[in-house]
Amino acid sequence: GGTSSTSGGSSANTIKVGLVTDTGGLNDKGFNSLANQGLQKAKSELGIQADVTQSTKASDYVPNLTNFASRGYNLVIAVGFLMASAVGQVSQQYPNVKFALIDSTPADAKGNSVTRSNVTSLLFKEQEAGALVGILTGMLEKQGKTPKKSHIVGAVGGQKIPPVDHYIAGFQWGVAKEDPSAKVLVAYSDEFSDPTPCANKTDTQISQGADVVFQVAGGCGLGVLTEGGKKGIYTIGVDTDQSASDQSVIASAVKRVETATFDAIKSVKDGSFQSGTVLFDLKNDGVGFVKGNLPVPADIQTEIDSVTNQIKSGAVTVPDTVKP
Amino acid sequence: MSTEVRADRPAAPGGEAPYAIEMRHIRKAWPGVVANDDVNLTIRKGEIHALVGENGAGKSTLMNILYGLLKPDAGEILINGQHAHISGPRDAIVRGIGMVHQHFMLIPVFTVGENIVLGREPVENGDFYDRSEVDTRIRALSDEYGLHINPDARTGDLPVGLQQRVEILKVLYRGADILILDEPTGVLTPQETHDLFAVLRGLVRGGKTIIFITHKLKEVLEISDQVTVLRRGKVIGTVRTKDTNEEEIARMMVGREVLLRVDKAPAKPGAAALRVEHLTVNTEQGLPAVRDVSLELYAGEILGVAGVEGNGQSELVAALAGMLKPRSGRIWIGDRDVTEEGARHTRHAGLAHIPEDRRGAGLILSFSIAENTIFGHQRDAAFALRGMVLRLHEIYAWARRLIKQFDVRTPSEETPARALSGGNQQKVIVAREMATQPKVLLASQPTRGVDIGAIEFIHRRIVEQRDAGAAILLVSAELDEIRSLSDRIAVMYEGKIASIEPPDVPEERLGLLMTGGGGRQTHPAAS
Amino acid sequence: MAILSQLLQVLVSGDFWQLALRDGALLALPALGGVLSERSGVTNIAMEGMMLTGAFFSVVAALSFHNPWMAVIVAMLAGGAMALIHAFISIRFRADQIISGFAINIAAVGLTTFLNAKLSNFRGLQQVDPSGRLPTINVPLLDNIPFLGQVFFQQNIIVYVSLALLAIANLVLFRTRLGLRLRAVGEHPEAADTAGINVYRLRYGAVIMSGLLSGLAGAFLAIGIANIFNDNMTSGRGYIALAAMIFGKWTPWGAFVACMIFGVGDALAASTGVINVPQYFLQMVPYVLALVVLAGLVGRSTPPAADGIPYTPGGE
Amino acid sequence: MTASTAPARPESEAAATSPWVERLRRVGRALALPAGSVVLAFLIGAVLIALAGGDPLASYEALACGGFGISCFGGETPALQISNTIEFITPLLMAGLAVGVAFRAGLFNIGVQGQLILGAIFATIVGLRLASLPGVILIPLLMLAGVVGGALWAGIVGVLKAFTGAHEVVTTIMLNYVAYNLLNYLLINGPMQAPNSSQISLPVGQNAQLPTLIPQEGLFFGQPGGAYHASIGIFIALAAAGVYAFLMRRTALGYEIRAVGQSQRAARYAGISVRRTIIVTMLISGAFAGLTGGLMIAGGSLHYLYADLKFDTTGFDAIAVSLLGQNVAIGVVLSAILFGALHAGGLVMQSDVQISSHIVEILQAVILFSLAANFLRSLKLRLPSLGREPAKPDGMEAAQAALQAEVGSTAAAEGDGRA
Ligand SMILES: Nc1ncnc2c1ncn2[C@@H]1O[C@H](COP(=O)(O)OP(=O)(O)OP(=O)(O)O)[C@@H](O)[C@H]1O
Ligand SMILES: Nc1ncnc2c1ncn2[C@@H]1O[C@H](COP(=O)(O)OP(=O)(O)OP(=O)(O)O)[C@@H](O)[C@H]1O
Ligand SMILES: [Mg+2]
Ligand SMILES: [Mg+2]
Repeated sequence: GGTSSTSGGSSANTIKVGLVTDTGGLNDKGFNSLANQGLQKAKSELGIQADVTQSTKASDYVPNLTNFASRGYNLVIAVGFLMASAVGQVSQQYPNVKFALIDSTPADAKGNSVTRSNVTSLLFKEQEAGALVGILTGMLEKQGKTPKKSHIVGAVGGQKIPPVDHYIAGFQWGVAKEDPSAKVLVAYSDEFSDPTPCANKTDTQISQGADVVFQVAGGCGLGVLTEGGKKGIYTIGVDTDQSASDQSVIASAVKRVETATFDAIKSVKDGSFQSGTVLFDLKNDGVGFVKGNLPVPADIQTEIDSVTNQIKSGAVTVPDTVKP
Repeated sequence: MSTEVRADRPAAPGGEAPYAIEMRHIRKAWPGVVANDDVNLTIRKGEIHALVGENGAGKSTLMNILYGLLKPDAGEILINGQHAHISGPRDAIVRGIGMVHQHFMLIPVFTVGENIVLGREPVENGDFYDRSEVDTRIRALSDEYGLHINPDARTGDLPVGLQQRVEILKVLYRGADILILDEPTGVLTPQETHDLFAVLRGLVRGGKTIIFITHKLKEVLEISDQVTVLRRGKVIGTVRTKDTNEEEIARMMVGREVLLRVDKAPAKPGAAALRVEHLTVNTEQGLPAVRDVSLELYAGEILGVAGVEGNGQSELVAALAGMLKPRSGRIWIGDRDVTEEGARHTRHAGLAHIPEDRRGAGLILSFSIAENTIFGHQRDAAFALRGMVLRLHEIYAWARRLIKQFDVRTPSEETPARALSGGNQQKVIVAREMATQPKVLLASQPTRGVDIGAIEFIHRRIVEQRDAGAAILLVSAELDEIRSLSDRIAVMYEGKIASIEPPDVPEERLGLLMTGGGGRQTHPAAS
Repeated sequence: MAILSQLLQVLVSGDFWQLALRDGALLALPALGGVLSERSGVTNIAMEGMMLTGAFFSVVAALSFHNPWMAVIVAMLAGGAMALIHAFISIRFRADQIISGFAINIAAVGLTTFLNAKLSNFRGLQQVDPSGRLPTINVPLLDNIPFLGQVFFQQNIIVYVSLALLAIANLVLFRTRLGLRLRAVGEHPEAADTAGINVYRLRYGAVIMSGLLSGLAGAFLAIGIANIFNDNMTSGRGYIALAAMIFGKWTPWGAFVACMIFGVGDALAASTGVINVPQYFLQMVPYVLALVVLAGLVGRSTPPAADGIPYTPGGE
Repeated sequence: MTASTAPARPESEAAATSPWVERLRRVGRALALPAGSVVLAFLIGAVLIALAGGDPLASYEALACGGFGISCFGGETPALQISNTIEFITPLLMAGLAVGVAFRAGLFNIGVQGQLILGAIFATIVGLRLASLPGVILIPLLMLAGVVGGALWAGIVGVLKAFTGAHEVVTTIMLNYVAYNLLNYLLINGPMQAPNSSQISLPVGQNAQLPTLIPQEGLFFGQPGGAYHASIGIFIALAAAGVYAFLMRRTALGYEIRAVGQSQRAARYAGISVRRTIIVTMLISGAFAGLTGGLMIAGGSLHYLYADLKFDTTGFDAIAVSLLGQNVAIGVVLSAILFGALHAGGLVMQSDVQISSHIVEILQAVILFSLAANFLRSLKLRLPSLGREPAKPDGMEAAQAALQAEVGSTAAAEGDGRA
């Protein structure tokens, strides 16, 4: 027998953490991958036992969560909005196991959000990160510093789900704030994996005049970045700093899933776990703006900083629903 | 018998001259069957050597070994006195062996020219297929051997006689010295057979050696110099043709006396069981095939349909069986108009059909014999409760009965039909179609490719059916079969009934009628 | 009416047709591979898997060599290796070719996903930098022709390769000795064998060709269009190519026409922002169109007579 | 009749004593090959796992634990693992039958995924609309709706094939994509999207959910009842396999389906309407597929429709299941169990021994290769011919030779008698 399979059980003070990916899998270059990075960091820094299961179908979610929960794992991490009701279900059956749900609150059978005393929801205010890249884009447009000076920009989402729409809503808001005349084209690829549809959507947006395109489609969205580069426009990355992906990336709207995951694990380890919702936003550095391959002019940087402060202070609130 | 032809040739090999072919101690086993068991065969140069035996005796297997298609389990082959290691047809071709296979090796969608040159294609500019060169070469070859054919015709569109010609041209094109012909006359008309024999004699005169497989003993006597008889994988013996006769060969083949003639009482025709009025039928491709045919078939008679293949017989039968919709005209079985009814209801009206294509239509080869014995009757009350649930017990009992009655040689009724020899496959069909005591029986080429033992058996059954009151339409390319079984003979030519003749009509007159009353049959591709 | 004029606006744009041709040419490669394989008598539903394998290894190679041509070669070899397995199992072992093809597709998903995780330590392989990408070639002078220039002469190099391969394959298949023999082997292997043609060699060759072409398509997808490898990124294109091959009645140009229908479909799907039809209905259009065309105009497609039937000399 | 007056031949007695032995032997032989292929595949898989740096034995222990609840060392609850496996088997089995029916008629139905989606859509609509009906009425209605949805979708394929000859591989693939887009339309800001969610519908109500095998309240084998999702859906699927077996082996329709699959020409000769049979077969195939969709909604762990169903691979895995099971009911059941167990086991294997669950896909492929290529038989065939000595006739051969001799002499006797 294997060493880990026989000894996994019960050495008293190592805590056991299981992570269940959604169907995107660990190689998704998006939140599954980031959550795993957080988990691996916790493993090496906190000495926990860290196990991962990849879901290949939506019908795997509940069995996978149950598998960890039934074996007395201390914390089960569910990655992704699509697992909301699965977590709602399993967390109720295993009140002694702690759950962390990334990007959503647990839901009941009807899809209504519920509170569970053993679940922490790691939510991100993606709209705040979206707003900052929107500010950058809007200012560039206003000042005529974009490749085509067209006052048309685009956003390509993976699927129409809240985390994606939050980003896009913030982006719309930021662009409109700086350049009210600018138009924001929005498209969804229905894909998080195959980059071609995203590249194609980008192509169309470019032919409609867009000269800055924001990708919000994970692995698919990398197609946005390279297509944009090929066609000589600016692009904006998502989730992590993607400036290395293509020369065209002028900034990235980031969301620190790895940090959130790590923190959640740490809270279980040191006993400070709290159920309910943990919000990651600009204020706690859970989301943010990262520069890319374009030097940001001082005036724009100033504006970004000031909006950041306004958001942090609560002076302005960024909307989280996409305007049609 | 053409004794003068035989006189042309040496009766024995010239002194030391090596044999063209020597096969020694050949053994080949299939799962469950030893197809060739220590077979020795010697063929002299320049002779026509007939190879005969019942279905499954191992003739094709032996020749496929010689041609390199099969590897023997044991044994050796000498060609012109030299040991030959033949590991594939290419080796055989190189050594001057050519083979016309029992089942045509022609690609229907290719042109005649493409089929003939395949494997040795003339090319130009590198690898481009040189069509004009192909045409020239084939015309030259055609002229040399008197085998005329249009190289640009699509092979699948040709009648079998011409396809046979393509097969022979293929072999000649490759310059073969030793020709193996596996049942070349099985599908030919007497006229075509006659033509073929003329060609073979010409080839032998030109120095070629021929191995000839057939089930027709008359042909053996007519064309060969030597006969080798195989039975169940073993050589029974080789005899000189001029020292033997049909009865002896038949006895060697079957191991007992065989009745070569059908004994039958005169017909006692009753009422019309099948009536056809002004029937016009097109082929599946929409070409006219049957033109305005009217006929009446009476209970208790056998009406033979003679004709060169491709003159509408197949389509006539298909239309009568409800498999092909007629363009116009009407068909009655008894008093029931079945013109529009389709195969299922035509069957219910009392028609049975032994199809010409037994492996493609008459049987499902992967089904067991039992399943095949209800083919077409799977919804009959006797075999299916309310036409839905199969009554397996009855079906097996039924199958066992037919197997016994019709002497089908099989290990069990659960054996797949594929595992049976051709003759036994045919028996399963005959058994099934006769067992329902049909009012009308369409028998299309009922003994094609079947050995003489089985032919005798099937002929007896057909006569028994007639005597039991069935109306039988017999379509056959065998004039002997037609003449010995029929009470009346209808000759089809170009889709029409050219004439209806009595059974003792002279063969010459039949031949004449079959070819349009005189001139040689022609096909547009044979030019 | 508004929709019609929007549609018209899309249909006259060079961007649209440029995209349609690119995606059509992408699909045409595996479809052509399928044509060759099935013409030789080996049923091939494994283009999906061979393409995915090609895509993966092209990225691996592009990342290590920074040279798209090396990557193309590696991708073709990878696709060819998968095809070799299919050929070996189908021809040597006379397997059910649908099972074997299907197994290739499953294996390709497992293999590439597994290796992707292994090689990238669960982060996914990196983006391919420009030095490793297949270039777009603007044909001098011709690319300036209005509309046509953009559609036909500003394309990725593989688009030109794909079109050239179609023409060459058509010529080889129908005008040369090799083609005649290949078709003979697919129609009636016994006839070919008895004519002294090596059935097995031709079949191996054709199946491996299908792997090389599918691998090339995978490389085009991964380092010509996407510049990245993501798990399962072929997302059914191999099956679409399979459909196109049958739709096109097992001829190179027929398959290409079918591929173009799907290429146009891809381009339409990308135009959702422009044409005011619910996105998902617009995306159905190519498939419904294909159904209608197939049912109405194309009708029955008959495969080569020996397609899918393993060959055993002498029926052994 | 001459033959009927001939004395009873000994081989008919031999045949009468042996059918059971023969049948057993045949079943044994039929099972030996797939079983051997699976074993061989696992051996090859072990090498692959070792190459990938894993421990084959530990991996297989985890696989067996996840699949069958045996050899569990990681604190798993065997009953729960079995429940999970059953949950995965159910749709695979059902969909495998759908593929199998079509294969029997010579049709390659790659469209089970699309048909299953239509079935799930129809089932969900009924489950939501008629939520107030009692379960005994609602559940059958929901299943029926699934059947109708699937049959409708597959029926298009059948009709096109029968009347225009349109190749089913093309039409099924096309209809899959149409179904995916339809699903997206309904669930993404569309008429079926649940009010407070996206990309999913509301779940069907309690009355529309299949009873689970283990009560949902209380503790069972140390786990809450609610953790066990295996439902009586498995019995529905098994019953469907029974129906399938009966249909194929015992009904005239099954006979006709098989005949059409083997030779359309022959079927026409026998008066079987090929068109009608093709359409009926596709309807049945679609019905099985649609029922799969119904089972996914009414059984399983999620009772709602979700857009990701288009990325679900059940309809494709079913092709492998059907092929591995050689399209016979018992084979499909066994291979669905194998594939379901492999899937469930793969999930546990990854968490237990850190071997990617994608190894399972490679394993599945190797099983298929090994089955299709029949490596085993090739090995066996090669053995006797090692020595140049020709093989001795085995029992069957000897029996057949005896039979032939016997028949020959009987026939000869007849001939003599007449002469
Ligand atoms: N491919 C095969 N597999 C198994 N058995 C075979 C195969 N080919 C031939 N046989 C068997 O070998 C024996 C000899 O067959 P063969 O074809 O040589 O007979 P034949 O003398 O040519 O008969 P026919 O006159 O019907 O053509 C038969 O019992 C046949 O069933
Ligand atoms: N040719 C056929 N091919 C396939 N299925 C058929 C065919 N004919 C009938 N069936 C099926 O079998 C069922 C029972 O057959 P039916 O009762 O129609 O037989 P019948 O009484 O002999 O024919 P009919 O009623 O047309 O005279 C039919 O309802 C139909 O479903
Ligand atoms: Mg023979
Ligand atoms: Mg009736």
